[in-house]
Amino acid sequence: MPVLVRMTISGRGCDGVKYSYYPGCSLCSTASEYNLSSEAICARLGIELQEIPDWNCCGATSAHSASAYLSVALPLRNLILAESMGLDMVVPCAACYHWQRVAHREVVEGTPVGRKANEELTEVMGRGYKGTLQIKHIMEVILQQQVLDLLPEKVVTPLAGLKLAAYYGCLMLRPAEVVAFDDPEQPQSIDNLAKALGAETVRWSAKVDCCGGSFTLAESGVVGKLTADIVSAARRGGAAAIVTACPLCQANLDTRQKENEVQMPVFYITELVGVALGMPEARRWFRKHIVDPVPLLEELGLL
Amino acid sequence: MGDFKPQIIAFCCYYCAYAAADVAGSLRLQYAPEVRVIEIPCSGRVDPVVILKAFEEGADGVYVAGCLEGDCHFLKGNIRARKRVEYIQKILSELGIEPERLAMYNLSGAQGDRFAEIADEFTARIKKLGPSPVKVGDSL
Amino acid sequence: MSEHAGVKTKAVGAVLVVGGGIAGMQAASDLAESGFLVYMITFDDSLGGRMAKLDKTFPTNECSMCLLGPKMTGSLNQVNIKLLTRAKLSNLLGQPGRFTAVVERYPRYVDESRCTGCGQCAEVCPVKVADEFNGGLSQRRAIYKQFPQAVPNKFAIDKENCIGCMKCVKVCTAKAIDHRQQPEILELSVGAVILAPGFDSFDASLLGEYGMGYYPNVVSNIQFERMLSSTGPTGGRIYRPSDRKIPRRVAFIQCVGSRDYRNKYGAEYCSAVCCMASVKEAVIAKEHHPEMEVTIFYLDMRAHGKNFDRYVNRALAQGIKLQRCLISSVKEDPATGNLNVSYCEQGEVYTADFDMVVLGAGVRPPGSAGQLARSAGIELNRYGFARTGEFNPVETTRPGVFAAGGFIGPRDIPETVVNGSAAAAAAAELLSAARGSMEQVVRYPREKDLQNRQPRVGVFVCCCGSNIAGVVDVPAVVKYASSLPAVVNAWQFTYSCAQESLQRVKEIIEQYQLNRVVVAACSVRTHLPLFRETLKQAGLNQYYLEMANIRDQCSWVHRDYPRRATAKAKDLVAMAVGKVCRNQPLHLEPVPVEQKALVVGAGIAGMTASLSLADQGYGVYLVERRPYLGGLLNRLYLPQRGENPRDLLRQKIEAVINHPNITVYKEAELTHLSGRIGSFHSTLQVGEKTVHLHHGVVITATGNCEAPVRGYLYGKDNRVITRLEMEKYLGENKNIDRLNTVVFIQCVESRQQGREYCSRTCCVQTVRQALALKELNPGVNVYVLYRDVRTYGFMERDYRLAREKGVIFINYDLDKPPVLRSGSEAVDVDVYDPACREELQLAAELVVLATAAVPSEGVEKLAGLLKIPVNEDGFLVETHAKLAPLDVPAPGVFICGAAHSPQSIGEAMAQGRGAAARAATILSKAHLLAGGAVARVLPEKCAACLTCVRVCPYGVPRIGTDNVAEISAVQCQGCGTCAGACPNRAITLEHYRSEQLTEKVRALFNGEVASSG
Amino acid sequence: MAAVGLASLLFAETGQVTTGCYNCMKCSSGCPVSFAADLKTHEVIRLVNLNRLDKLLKSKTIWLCAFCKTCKQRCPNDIDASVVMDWLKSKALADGIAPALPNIPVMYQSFLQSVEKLGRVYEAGWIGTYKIKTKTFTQDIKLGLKMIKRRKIKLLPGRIRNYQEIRKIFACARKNDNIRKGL
Ligand SMILES: Cc1cc2nc3c(=O)[nH]c(=O)nc-3n(C[C@H](O)[C@H](O)[C@H](O)COP(=O)(O)OP(=O)(O)OC[C@H]3O[C@@H](n4cnc5c(N)ncnc54)[C@H](O)[C@@H]3O)c2cc1C
Ligand SMILES: Cc1cc2nc3c(=O)[nH]c(=O)nc-3n(C[C@H](O)[C@H](O)[C@H](O)COP(=O)(O)OP(=O)(O)OC[C@H]3O[C@@H](n4cnc5c(N)ncnc54)[C@H](O)[C@@H]3O)c2cc1C
Ligand code: SF4
Ligand code: SF4
Ligand code: SF4
Ligand code: SF4
Ligand code: SF4
Ligand code: SF4
Ligand code: SF4
Ligand code: SF4
Repeated sequence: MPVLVRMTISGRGCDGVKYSYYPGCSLCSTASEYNLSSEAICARLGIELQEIPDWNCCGATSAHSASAYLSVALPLRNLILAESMGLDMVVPCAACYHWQRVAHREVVEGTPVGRKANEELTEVMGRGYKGTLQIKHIMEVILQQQVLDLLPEKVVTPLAGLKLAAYYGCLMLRPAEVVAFDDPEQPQSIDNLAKALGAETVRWSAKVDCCGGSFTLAESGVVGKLTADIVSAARRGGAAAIVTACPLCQANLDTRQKENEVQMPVFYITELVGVALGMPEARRWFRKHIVDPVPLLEELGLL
Repeated sequence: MGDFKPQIIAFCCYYCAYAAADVAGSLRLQYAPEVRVIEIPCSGRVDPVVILKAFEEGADGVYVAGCLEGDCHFLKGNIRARKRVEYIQKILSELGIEPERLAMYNLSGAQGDRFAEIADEFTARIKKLGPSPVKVGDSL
Repeated sequence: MSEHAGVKTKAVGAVLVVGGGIAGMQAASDLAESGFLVYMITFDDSLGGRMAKLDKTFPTNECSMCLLGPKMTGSLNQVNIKLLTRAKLSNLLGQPGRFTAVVERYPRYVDESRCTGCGQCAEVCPVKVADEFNGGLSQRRAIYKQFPQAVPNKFAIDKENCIGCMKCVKVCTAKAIDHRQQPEILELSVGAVILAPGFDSFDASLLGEYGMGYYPNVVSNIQFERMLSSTGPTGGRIYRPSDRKIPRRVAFIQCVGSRDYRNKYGAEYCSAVCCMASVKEAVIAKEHHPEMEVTIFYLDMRAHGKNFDRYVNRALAQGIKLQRCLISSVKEDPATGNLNVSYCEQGEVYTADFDMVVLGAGVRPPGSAGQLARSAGIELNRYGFARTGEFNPVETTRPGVFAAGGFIGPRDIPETVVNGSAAAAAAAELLSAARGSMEQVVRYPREKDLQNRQPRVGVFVCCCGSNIAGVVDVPAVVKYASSLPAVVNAWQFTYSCAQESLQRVKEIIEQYQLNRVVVAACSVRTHLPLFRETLKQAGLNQYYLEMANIRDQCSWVHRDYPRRATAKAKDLVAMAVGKVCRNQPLHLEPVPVEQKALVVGAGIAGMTASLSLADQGYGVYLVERRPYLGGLLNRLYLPQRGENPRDLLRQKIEAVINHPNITVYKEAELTHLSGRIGSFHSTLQVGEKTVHLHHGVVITATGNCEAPVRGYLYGKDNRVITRLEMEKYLGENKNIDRLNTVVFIQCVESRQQGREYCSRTCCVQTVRQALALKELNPGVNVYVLYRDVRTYGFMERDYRLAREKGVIFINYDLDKPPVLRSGSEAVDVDVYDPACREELQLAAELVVLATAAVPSEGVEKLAGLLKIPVNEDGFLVETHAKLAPLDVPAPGVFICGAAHSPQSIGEAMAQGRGAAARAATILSKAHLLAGGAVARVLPEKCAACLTCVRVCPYGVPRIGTDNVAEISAVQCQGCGTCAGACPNRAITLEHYRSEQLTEKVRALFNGEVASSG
Repeated sequence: MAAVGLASLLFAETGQVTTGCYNCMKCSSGCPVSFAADLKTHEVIRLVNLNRLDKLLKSKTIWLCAFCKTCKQRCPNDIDASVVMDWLKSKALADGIAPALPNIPVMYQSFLQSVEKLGRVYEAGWIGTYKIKTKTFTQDIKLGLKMIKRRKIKLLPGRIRNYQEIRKIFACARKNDNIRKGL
């Protein structure tokens, strides 16, 4: 980590980097802190996000189980909206990212479902999807070289002393041929970004394990076991907190820790970027967590 | 017995023990300097006369080193050698020479470490046994 | 060979061999020994290839290096093999028979003719980099030797990492280092090219789920081999990289990067060696640490080779656990470094904790394959290996360019050696007209007759720079040596092996009228041939030389005791002097060779061997006891990898019958054989007639047949048939569309008590038959009940195709075989399916039994006649399971085809051709040289006790007409076992006679002064 | 036993070549929910290939699959069992087979109902629906309150502007997918 120089707030930004922004349902409810932090840090880094007007739910964790068609058609509407904005799409939610990319691929590859959905949406919306968009996870956007180059001057509070377990979960990385922006088995992007912020990440093996996703309601027992395994693996790895880039993962890990154990904060990576950029509103994001991360950050002098 | 420097002869098969001694060399493994190697084409070549002659001349210890069992370059020479060594050991004990002064070892041509180990091991054994009774008899 | 006709007259009698692994060396030595000049180029600094990295080899657990060492030095010392290291083929111009090979040679920056391999340079070199030879588990310097036994035993500089500090140059007193060496481009004129660049290992760190490269205690199989090796990074000790503790629980994970259809990292084929490699590594690890618990996670145990199943069964008996389940991922407990593996058994998922995990990483085409293919103008197959035919395994797409070894596809050492020989035969067929035209024959001055002269010994003591002189007091040794009886004088050399020193030795021999020489220097293993050569050039018999190893076995290993090292050096010199005085000149006597072959058995192997030898210009007698040629091939119908066995059969029979060099005897049996290598006399019974033949070699190709079946209602219900019956049925395609359900049962009579081996061809044949069924009748239900599916190598693809087409494979256990009942509509087959934990009832209109392959009838009798050992299964036993798969202990006799072990047609053809190459090393010579260090009988002492007859591993001694033992000098291998065993001391082993050995002993004790000094 | 039926149907509708499976059990040993599954993942694939729809549709496993794609990621034969499970779920609902884990389909349905109505998910609404349908009111009450306090679950629904388009999409889905009851 290079020595960081404290800079005035109005530093250089990534001028001209503009995206259409798809927050998705979770970020408007259970993961609102993810939304707030994503928007805030992008603004600070000079990445312009334009929310897609009138976006709809991508169907995420449920549509596929009922209808393969629906799981493509719902996200496709968002793609069409974004395409008409002429801006590549940024998605913070891993599940939404996954499904938006699936829909894109089905259309571009002209699979039966993709073709059908595009035809019918053309009818419904008066225009179809041409397949010109790039759909990026917010991690990808921050990990672009030009953004990374900015970090040394923008980071005012290097996350020194913060030992993190970087947790990726399922949908951001799998299946590799749809969502590949990192190694599907030993991903490093969150680790790399966390390190670029001055934090330390631990070696652990539960990075890509499944947290139980949407079963938190229907099969809380299953989710309880899976999250317990992940949290305890992080703990054995020596981490003080977990960092994710998925609202489902964060929610499961944050809410389903065993009551009789020391609770481990679970961050969104964007929140940590915010902390490192010295954004005072971070405290507001943390109020939304079930396991309060503030004591840890204060202890380390990061807040 | 402190300055007893035993004289030890090792009959080494060209394909394994002799090769292993070379490997020990290229790895610079240090071992007891008492051993004198005599190269033979196969451990199966050793015959009672040569070994007994060595004791007669004053060797404090003799060992035969051949390939690992099943590995003999000439199929079964090392098995024959082992049998022969066992037979000569019997003769030695009848002659009043400790049969432990004669041994058979098996090692592969890559086992430089084992070669050095054997040299040390056998030298230590002979040092413990002291000079050969043949020799002691001589000096009387 | 028709496409080559016409070039023969102008052909060049030299062959380029690319690759210095075992395949390349085998091809090169077969060719060099049969009259061709060979250029061998290899990327590496040393010969050896992959085998040099292995600790032991399955299924005999023989030390890999012990096998390889003599092979490497042999290749280096063969005058007709010109070895170029750090070289690659960059272009190949011209026609078969007359190519110009453009070879790029990269500098070693070390002059090979000067480097003594002392290693002082490496000691001072400040650069340390990961040692790729040890899988990165240790470090080496920028100037280095790949491995301790490297051949040539010379150092080389890795320029990429060298910082140019020149420390090495300063320390190298041999002045061997030249940092300014430049790459060279050579144009070689050759008649044929053999490509043997081997294969690479799959980089298992690409599959992150297994954690290699992330978790320190996950290693690859090659890294584990290096750990097991006593010259490896851990000196043969197994420990966990994280904490250097001995692992107590070790898991092996199979099929890593093989049999994988999923993404860019996977390979569809089976890597064919990793199952056995893991079993072997497990066995050896357990030998090191008996308390170690080893589990191998696998899917199908591919133990399809000769004696492999036995090996696996022994491993099981030793407590190695085989768990059928491929592993999804390895998890590490970062606190302990332990590794967690989950596996599924009988519908339950268990998690087990291990201290170390070894990944059975598969094989990949050599990294250089693309470049090499472009340069050589050949095509690669879909997997990036050389494209060769099912029935032409060594022929590439470019005539005159052949492939061998791992480059053809994943295979083990014996198969590699077989291909090496087969490729040599292919080249020799093409170039037979030019045989001998480029061969280099060295001429020496007339040998002086010194038989009855008093010994006049000259001793040359080497300093080897400071390698010897740095520890041993060389002048003292020189002084001592010159004081020994019979020694005329002793001389000191800085580097005895330097060209100018050798010249000087010759002059001294002349000047001082020396008749015996002792060189006190390094090892006979590396330097004896060089000094023998010098003696021959000086007109002395080469056996008048002795060496004393005062470097590798003295100065290097007693650094801390210079005085005692000096004493030892003196002793060793005295012993050498003692012996050399007793040495006798030995001469190699030429014995004539009858340049014809007898081939027994006219199956595909025998026919292929006959055609190869006939194309090479030798007469062949082909003996077949049946009234027709082709053996079991007559009963195969279905195409194999696109090639039709019916066409093959027709073509080969036609070629054999029409070949002017081949005489066929049908309905004939060999009844008597006498003579020796180079000159056998045999008697055939041909119908009523008796025929006498005279020939130089025998090739045995008696093949196999289908084992009789007991059980499974065979013979009782005609809806149960054997796999050969099924071939015919499918070939004739009658009523196949009427079938609803067909069940195949695998391993019938194979792999069980009494027949503990795999018949190798049945799994593949079944898959082929199932596919053919599905093709002829897509609606048919096909079930294959198997124990392990052994579609090794590229045949894995057929297995996948069969599944895709809907063939259902059901695994059964030997304890719970399928049960058959005759019903009126169908044969009911009950089988338990572990893949869904249910008993299934299948109603089959046809049940096909995968019957075992057994040796042809009467093979023991023939083997007895030819002195070929037979194993408990009736297959013929080769000299060396690994390096001499086609030779047998009896000199001049070779084996090939299914008589050796069950094998496919293509494999039998490779063996047939390989056996021809082996035979040609004898037939190509008008005379064999016999004698040298061999056993000799003193008839007056022999009591005809038969001891020697019993103990000789090669069956050489026989009791002759005058009732004393006779040992044929041509056949004797010189092991000395008989000499050691003879109770009457009637046998001497020349050059190692008892008085020579005792003289060494005596000299040691006469030199008591030295020892104590 | 006709072995080809179900597998070919699945291939036609999902593109999954289930017959490619060689029973290596990687999927099962890596599946995060296998500890709770009655049929292990590879057994599901095997039963598809053996044409055993009856047993499959009654299993818990098809509902339990978390769609994590671990199996798909590592299957050497490139089989996506999660897609197979989805297909079987839909089939079970379409065929009116009582789900072995009834809460899960209700959860999916509640979620989708919300999407169909509003174009987006309305957490309080769909969770409420789910709880009423599954009679699991008391479960996770404490957690729910925490979420509401932190403004993580909004109590009032919002609807997208062109919600009609979403309804049409659902209509198309009903028309296209043969699994109407599932929606
Ligand atoms: C882990 C493991 C364990 C094994 N254990 C056993 C065992 O116990 N028993 C057994 O029978 N088999 C075993 N095998 C298989 C055995 O290693 C191979 O069968 C054998 O080494 C193949 O020999 P080769 O000569 O074809 O290739 P290699 O040994 O790979 O030699 C190829 C040579 O060619 C050189 N080369 C490559 N490309 C070029 C080029 N373009 N130009 C010039 N030179 C080139 C290379 O440098 C190398 O020296 C094992 C394999 C593995 C991976
Ligand atoms: C049941 C079965 C099914 C097979 N299916 C396949 C397959 O589908 N695909 C495949 O690639 N391979 C298959 N094989 C292997 C195939 O048989 C061999 O690869 C091939 O036939 C071996 O050729 P060969 O010349 O070594 O032996 P064989 O073909 O057996 O020929 C040996 C010949 O030697 C003769 N002979 C034997 N003893 C004597 C004697 N004492 N004197 C004179 N002549 C003698 C025999 O009469 C015979 O003609 C199968 C083998 C078996 C047993
Ligand atoms: S002779 Fe020179 S180059 Fe060769 S090993 Fe010795 S120091 Fe190195
Ligand atoms: S010049 Fe290069 S090889 Fe020689 S010592 Fe220096 S770094 Fe090593
Ligand atoms: S089945 Fe084939 S690829 Fe898999 S480990 Fe065994 S030999 Fe290697
Ligand atoms: S002959 Fe002498 S100089 Fe040459 S390598 Fe041997 S000991 Fe060294
Ligand atoms: S069926 Fe044949 S090839 Fe397959 S495992 Fe059994 S004996 Fe071996
Ligand atoms: S020396 Fe060996 S090979 Fe020769 S006859 Fe004696 S025992 Fe046989
Ligand atoms: S991982 Fe794939 S091939 Fe293996 S059992 Fe599962 S579905 Fe079959
Ligand atoms: S997708 Fe379903 S079946 Fe596959 S591993 Fe995940 S939970 Fe198991």
